Amino acid sequence: MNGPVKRRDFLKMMGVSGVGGTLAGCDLPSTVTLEEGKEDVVSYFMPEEYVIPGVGVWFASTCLQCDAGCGIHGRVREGRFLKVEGNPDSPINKGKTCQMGQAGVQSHYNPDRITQPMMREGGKLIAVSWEQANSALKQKLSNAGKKIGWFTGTISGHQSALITNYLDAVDASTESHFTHDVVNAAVWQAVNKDMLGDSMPELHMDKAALILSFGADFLGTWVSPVHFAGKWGEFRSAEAGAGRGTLIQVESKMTLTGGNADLWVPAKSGSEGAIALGLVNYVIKNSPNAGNNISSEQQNLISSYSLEKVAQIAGTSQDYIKRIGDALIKRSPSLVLAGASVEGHEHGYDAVAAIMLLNIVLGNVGKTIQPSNATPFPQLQAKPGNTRDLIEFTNAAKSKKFDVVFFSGSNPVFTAPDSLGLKDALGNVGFKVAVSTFPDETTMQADLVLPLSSYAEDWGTHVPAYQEDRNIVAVQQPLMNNLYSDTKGLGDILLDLLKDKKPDEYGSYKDYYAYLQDAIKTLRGSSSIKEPEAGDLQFWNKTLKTGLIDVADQKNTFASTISTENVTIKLPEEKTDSAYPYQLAPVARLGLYDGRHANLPWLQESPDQISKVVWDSWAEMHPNTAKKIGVSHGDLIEVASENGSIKLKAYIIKGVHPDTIAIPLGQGHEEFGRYAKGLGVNPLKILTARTDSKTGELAMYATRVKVTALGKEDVFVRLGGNDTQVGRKFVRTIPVEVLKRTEGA
Amino acid sequence: MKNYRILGLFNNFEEAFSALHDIRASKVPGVTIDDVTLNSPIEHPEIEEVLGDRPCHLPKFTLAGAMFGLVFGFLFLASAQATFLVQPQGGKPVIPLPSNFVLVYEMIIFFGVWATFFAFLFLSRLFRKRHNLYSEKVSLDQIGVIVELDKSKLDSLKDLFKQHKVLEIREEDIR
Amino acid sequence: MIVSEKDINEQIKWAQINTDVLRSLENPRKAYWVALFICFAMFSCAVVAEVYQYQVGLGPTNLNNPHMWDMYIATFVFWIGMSHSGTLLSAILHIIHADWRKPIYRFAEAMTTFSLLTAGFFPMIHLGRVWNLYWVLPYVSDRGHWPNFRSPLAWDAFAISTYLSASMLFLFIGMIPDLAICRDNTTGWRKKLYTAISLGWTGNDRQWRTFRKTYLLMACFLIPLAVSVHSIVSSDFAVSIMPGWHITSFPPYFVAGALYSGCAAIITLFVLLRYFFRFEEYMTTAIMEKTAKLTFAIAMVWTYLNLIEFGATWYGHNMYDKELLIAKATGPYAWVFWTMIFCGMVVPFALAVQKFRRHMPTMFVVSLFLNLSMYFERWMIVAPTLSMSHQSHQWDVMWPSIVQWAIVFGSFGWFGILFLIFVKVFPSISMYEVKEMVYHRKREAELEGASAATNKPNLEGAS
Amino acid sequence: MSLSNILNNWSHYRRGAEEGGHHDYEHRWTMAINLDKCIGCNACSVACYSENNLAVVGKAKFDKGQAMHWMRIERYFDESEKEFPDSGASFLPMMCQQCGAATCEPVCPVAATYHTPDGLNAQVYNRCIGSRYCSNNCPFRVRYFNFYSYYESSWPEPLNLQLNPDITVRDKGVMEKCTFCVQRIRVAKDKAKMADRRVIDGEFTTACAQVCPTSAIVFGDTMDKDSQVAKLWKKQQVERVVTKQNKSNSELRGYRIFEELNVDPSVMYMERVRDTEI
Amino acid sequence: MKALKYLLASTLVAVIYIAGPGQSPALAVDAIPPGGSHDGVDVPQPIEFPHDIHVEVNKINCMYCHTYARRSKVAGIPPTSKCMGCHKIIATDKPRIQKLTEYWTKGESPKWKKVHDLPDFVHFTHERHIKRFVFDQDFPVEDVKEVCAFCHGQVKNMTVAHKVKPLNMGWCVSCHEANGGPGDCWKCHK
Repeated sequence: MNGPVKRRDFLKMMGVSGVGGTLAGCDLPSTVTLEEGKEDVVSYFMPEEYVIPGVGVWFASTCLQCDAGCGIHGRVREGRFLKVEGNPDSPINKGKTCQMGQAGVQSHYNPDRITQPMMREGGKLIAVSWEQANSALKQKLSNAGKKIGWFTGTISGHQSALITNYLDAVDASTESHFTHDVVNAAVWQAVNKDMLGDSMPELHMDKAALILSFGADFLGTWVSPVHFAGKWGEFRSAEAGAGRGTLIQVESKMTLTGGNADLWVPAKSGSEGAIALGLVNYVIKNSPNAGNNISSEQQNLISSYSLEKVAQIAGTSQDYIKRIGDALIKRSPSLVLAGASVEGHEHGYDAVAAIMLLNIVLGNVGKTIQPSNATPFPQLQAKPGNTRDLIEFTNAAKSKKFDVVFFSGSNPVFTAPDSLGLKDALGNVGFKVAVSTFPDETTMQADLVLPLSSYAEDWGTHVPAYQEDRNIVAVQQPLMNNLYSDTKGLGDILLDLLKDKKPDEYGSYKDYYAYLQDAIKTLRGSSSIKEPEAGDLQFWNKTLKTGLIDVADQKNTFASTISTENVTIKLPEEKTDSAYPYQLAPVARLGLYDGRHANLPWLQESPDQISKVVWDSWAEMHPNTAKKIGVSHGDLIEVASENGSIKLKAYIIKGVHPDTIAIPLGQGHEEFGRYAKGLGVNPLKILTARTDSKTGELAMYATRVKVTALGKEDVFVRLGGNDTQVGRKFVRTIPVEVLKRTEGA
Repeated sequence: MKNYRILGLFNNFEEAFSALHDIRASKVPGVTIDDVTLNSPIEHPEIEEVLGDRPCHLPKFTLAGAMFGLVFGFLFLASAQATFLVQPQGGKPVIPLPSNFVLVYEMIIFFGVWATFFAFLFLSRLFRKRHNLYSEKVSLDQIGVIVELDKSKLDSLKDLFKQHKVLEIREEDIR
Repeated sequence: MIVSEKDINEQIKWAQINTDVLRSLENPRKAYWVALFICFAMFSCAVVAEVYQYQVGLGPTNLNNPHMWDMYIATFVFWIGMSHSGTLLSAILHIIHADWRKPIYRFAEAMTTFSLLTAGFFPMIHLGRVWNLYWVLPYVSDRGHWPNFRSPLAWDAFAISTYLSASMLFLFIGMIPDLAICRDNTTGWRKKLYTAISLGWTGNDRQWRTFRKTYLLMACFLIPLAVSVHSIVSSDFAVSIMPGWHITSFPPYFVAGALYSGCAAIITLFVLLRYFFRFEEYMTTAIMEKTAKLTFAIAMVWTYLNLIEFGATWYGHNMYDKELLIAKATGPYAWVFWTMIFCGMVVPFALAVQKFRRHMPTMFVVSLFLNLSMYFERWMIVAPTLSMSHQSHQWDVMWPSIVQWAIVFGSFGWFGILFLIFVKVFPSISMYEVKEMVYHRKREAELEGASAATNKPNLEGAS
Repeated sequence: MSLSNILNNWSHYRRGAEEGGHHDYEHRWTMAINLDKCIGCNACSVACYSENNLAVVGKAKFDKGQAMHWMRIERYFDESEKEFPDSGASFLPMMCQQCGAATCEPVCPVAATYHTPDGLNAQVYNRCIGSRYCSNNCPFRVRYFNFYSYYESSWPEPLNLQLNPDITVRDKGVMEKCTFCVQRIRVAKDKAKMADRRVIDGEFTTACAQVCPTSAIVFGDTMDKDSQVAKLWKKQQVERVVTKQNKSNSELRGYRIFEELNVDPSVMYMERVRDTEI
Repeated sequence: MKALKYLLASTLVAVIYIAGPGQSPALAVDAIPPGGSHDGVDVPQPIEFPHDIHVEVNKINCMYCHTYARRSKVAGIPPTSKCMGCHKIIATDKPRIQKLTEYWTKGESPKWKKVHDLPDFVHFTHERHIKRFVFDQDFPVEDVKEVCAFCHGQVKNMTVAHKVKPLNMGWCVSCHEANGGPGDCWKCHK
């Protein structure tokens, strides 16, 4: 019995007609709309028992809309993939999804997908057959020798392993695999690695009484948003161990998480490290329980950060800092997080380290911050995307290190700042191969475009970078047969490349599906699998049914004595620049994310959570700033840095620090299909390419800008006409004391 | 035997009425006021004094129509509401009195008006061919007195008309 | 100096009346054709817009989530309001024996019918799926479906059909004696037409007797009907729970507004007919004065009800109503609001001045202002109220689009077409009633002359 | 006989919502939304687009206010003891409240919107003639009108393959609104009836409740006393039909929006909590 | 007096009128089959499937082939594999079966034309009707064709299906009323 093959047959679409019931336009009485012999009805050829027309069946898979690795269930009816729901078995998302996950069906059915291979001829991409594409590729590859590179987004599982194997097979170093993502926590991970010895520790939010987050948008885009949102539900409930938790958010622009804070403190981006040190200072002075594993050198540094000084650096009121300090002393355990706005500076590493120091001093390590599980399959482990690879790749390309580069799952042409010079560098790459689903900016620069199947048509395994509670390998399986017969899965393309190089090792596999079945059989053989079923087939079937493989716990250990000895924290004096008086905050938002979802109409039409703007870009600024510049809500402004300028509309809101101009990521696509093209602007383009001094990550928040008013524009396209409730009590707010009385929080 | 019809056209109501007074006073024996039809461009306000009370049953029709509207209206609405497959209730009773009152009110008027109209057509004996004695002068400014009578009385009536300055006399045989 | 003047010269010969009025039916002048063409062109705009809207959907009208209704409904209310003129002048004044109505009620009644015919279009035009309009009618269906008798829109369907049939019958019955006159004085196709529709009227005493009763009963029906129709139209708003609509005083307010706009429209048409058809003998300045006084009185009623509404809102302490009132007076729609207040509450004081009342061009301009005010009033009720509701999140400011404008504009053309055809096919002055009026006036004068002393001034010298 | 029907059942036909109304409810689908858990992330809104074939109208029409989002997250910046933005924003998921005494129902001229024996406000698309009165009379403004025919513009091929076949795609001129995912209710009820049992709590839920990452939305049947939602309503002492809640503890968090308008909403919100001690 | 007569007369007319369309909800113990008829058009099918032979001669139950009817809203066209289950052996010489075998070897299913096609906004469900009229009434399942015939006519006498019932809303509603079916719009329209 080879069930899955038949099941894949079931994923074939039944008849094309009767797609969605429509209400006819000018319908006369119903007798007229009753038809006979007009519509086709096609039966299954040879269906599985459980297949019933008219009844939806759910298949487990893994969401690839971001890198969190949520488990999903896809609803399949008559061979059509219709809806995404969360997989309740998955420890990542526990049956929930975010809006990006929901919009997965649209990235599958997107009308702008690449349907066939394309090759550049005379400066234009021309549709070619797979044979032509393969022969051209083969020739280029054989000429390139080992000057071959792969440029991907965050990647893990067997696809990642195959890339490594391929690079091995052509004798290129693993350094030739670049993973790039604009939305990342690379600096935070580096600090964790250095200070705790575990780059992705488990964050037990539900156990925390207080979360102090420095710009970490953990409900929106940070690390594993759906997981944290689930934890948030527990954190906020009165039944939780520590009672209803309190969130304090310190950031320069109100993120979705900031919008949910009990106390939201505006602070300049880049000053968070100083605030953390100020808090460490305050806590040590005022709390008897504060840990004191701090070197004397650091002690000196810390003691120089008085609340007064800190408040001044942060551009906020001293009262706020004091309140935070008091809360930290009173509420325990707590959890202090650092997000993109902390990391995105030349001293980003130091600032994050200062924040981790605060955690250590508060004794959170071991309580709310716990060691994570190590995956027993290092070759499958996630290679988290970062921006250092983007810079390194640019430099490598500039020095003509690559003849052939494969791009997949990342759009560096869109995300790289102009000042980095990536576009020029790409000119030095002999042959650019884009393995892509959509005609994004990078794809349109490529010399060869290989049409990639959507995530709902492909096989794969994924190891989520952030895991808590359980240790899993997430499995991705097709929810539908290929919509376009010419598209191929990433695994299949990699396998084809490998078959060329190592025919004896990979030649026996018909396709990636066969390879994966074999690979999972191998995984089962290892001792690290929890509950391996009786036989291979049963295990395989169970894997497909649950959409994941349970891996035995294998906890990392934190460094035996967590000390900050080896971490030097150096925070620079604040610089002011009268020519460019404002900080630019390029903020990722849940929805369009870093821009990869700009071609999904649902997400374009889904308003930004804070500004409620749709289909557009905007620049958030504080009313005082707006008054100073002389713009009013909805006016057109020009935001200029040393490296270029963009024009967009001003959105005046108090939820931003007066020194900050916040512009969301995601829009400003020059390519990427009908829904993305020509909407809004891309703030990444005008970033100044500075890097974090320790990790080499791009300093995303270090760019300074000036703003000029350009006059009136039409009003925003946004949801709702009113920001206030005008005295109506739609959302009623009670103080936590009341909740304590009624529900004992 | 009333086998003759005669029309006398008068210049004004006074002259026509004085002729009619004479008829009433039985100046011409055998011709009574009930044989007289008065054609006029307007309705004279004191016409009853001259022609006597002649019955008009119109209001009864109107009342009947209105009452039908009332009873039928309410029963129609209530039964429709009660047999309706679904109930667009909005928290209101299935048979809501205020809105039914409004509609019944309209239906009273609707049926009342139409009943009146048809009664008018019926009672005023419209849709009949105008007889030959009809004079277009009546619609202009003259008053016509039509009398149905026996031929034998014709001459005496003509004389009576002439006494009252009749302008024109026409006659026809209606046997 | 107070000048009193006779409503009509009672010395006019009956034959003269026939000649004068029938003259207006003949030989349309060039101006008539130009006017008809303009009206037709206006109507064509509406047809084009409606065809477009039918094809595409209601999107191009700019309607949106809070603004589900706009100019279509406002115009509907406006035309329904206009229709109250005829009812007022003919039915009410008939019952109270105000005989000065007689020369002018005919065109007022025609206006009633034609405004209703125009108004009736708007609920249809504003529907999203107009092809299913018949679902509003209560017919027996095997689907077990009825219209929803709770809905004021269904009441509208009942009320309008009742009102339309009643007013058409009223107009038609009142016209039968005149049609007979036309029949007796025309030739060719007109003769055939009038012969057919005068239903064999000969003017005998039986017909007159029944006619009088019918006319009186119809008038009796029409008065409560007119009041109920506009109350029902007001229920479209008052029955809802929207702040700014859910107002107890809406029915009388709407009725007063309807009479107001009807009177204003009568003045407009009065001046036009008097000028174009040279009806100075019949549509005299004295009648104009009376009409203007009536209009002024109604204007004051309307003003009072308006102020009552504002006052009640202000002291009512209903948060929603109050903020809406403030927003209307100060928000983006304020200029409409204040224009309405000025034209509807201040301009009518011109009617209190006799000099103005007797000056036709002034009256024409004033009546246009009053009409404008009444249109704005309806629009203020519909659109700006919707811009603010209970749900403050959905507040919005919206202005109607060209499609709406075109259809509203075209509705005036449609009304114009109907009215222009009417005045050339039917006598726009009631001949037999003017004859009655002249007859009565003359008799009164004679009686007075007989009873009073001989030193009474010569009536003819008074003017 | 209709006449005898009217006479015999007169008192029944005269029952308003206060006396229990016309229906003997089979189910009473209700929701409870914990505003302290809601983070305003919009997942519910997009899930609703996905489940219910909602049209994407595009930038220009969104600007006109013609967007369709049965579930919208309203964001407010006030209602706090502290001055904004001290305690963040307030998020309010707003969808059709399936009122027990819905104001939209009595005003529809053709009864396209009516009350089902499940206590829902049904909107029957093929009966709707588009008078839009219901939307005007909805205090929550949660009814959305198809101002255009969106089939071709919103679902260019192959996007139309995503359309949920259990739900009609609405054409121009039709009003639509949240149905509490009636197609899911229907499937669950059919399933239960096929097995001769009642619907089990948690057997199914609406798209928004299912997706909600923080589980802020709870959906269920209050006729089933053991359901999660019934327990929440009971715990918060929120009663149906009344226009003012009479709670033994006035500090309980449950409330219904606009219940003072006597619309009897089926959605209970639980107050947002903010820590004012810090 | 006369007025009273008028009143009585008008009342009588009203009552007679109302008595007509009204129905009292009747609870049927046994099913009352829907009436009505419809003269359907002949719909050409890729293979002229002989229902009569299968039902009348071979006595095959409707739900043997239309097996989804009791489990799903659609009755379903049987998968090609089901046809071939018998016709690999039976009647392989007949031209219609040869046509079927051709499809089978190509690995395709025939493209049938829908005969009983409801508008897209009507969501009819077979399983509930089968449950109500067959299983709940202990109606012998082997005679299910009599229940199917309520809406599909006597298919046992047809080759390819032919529409003989109107299948419009009024027809559906009348049967629902007669048999106490749900009167809720949302049962079918959503």
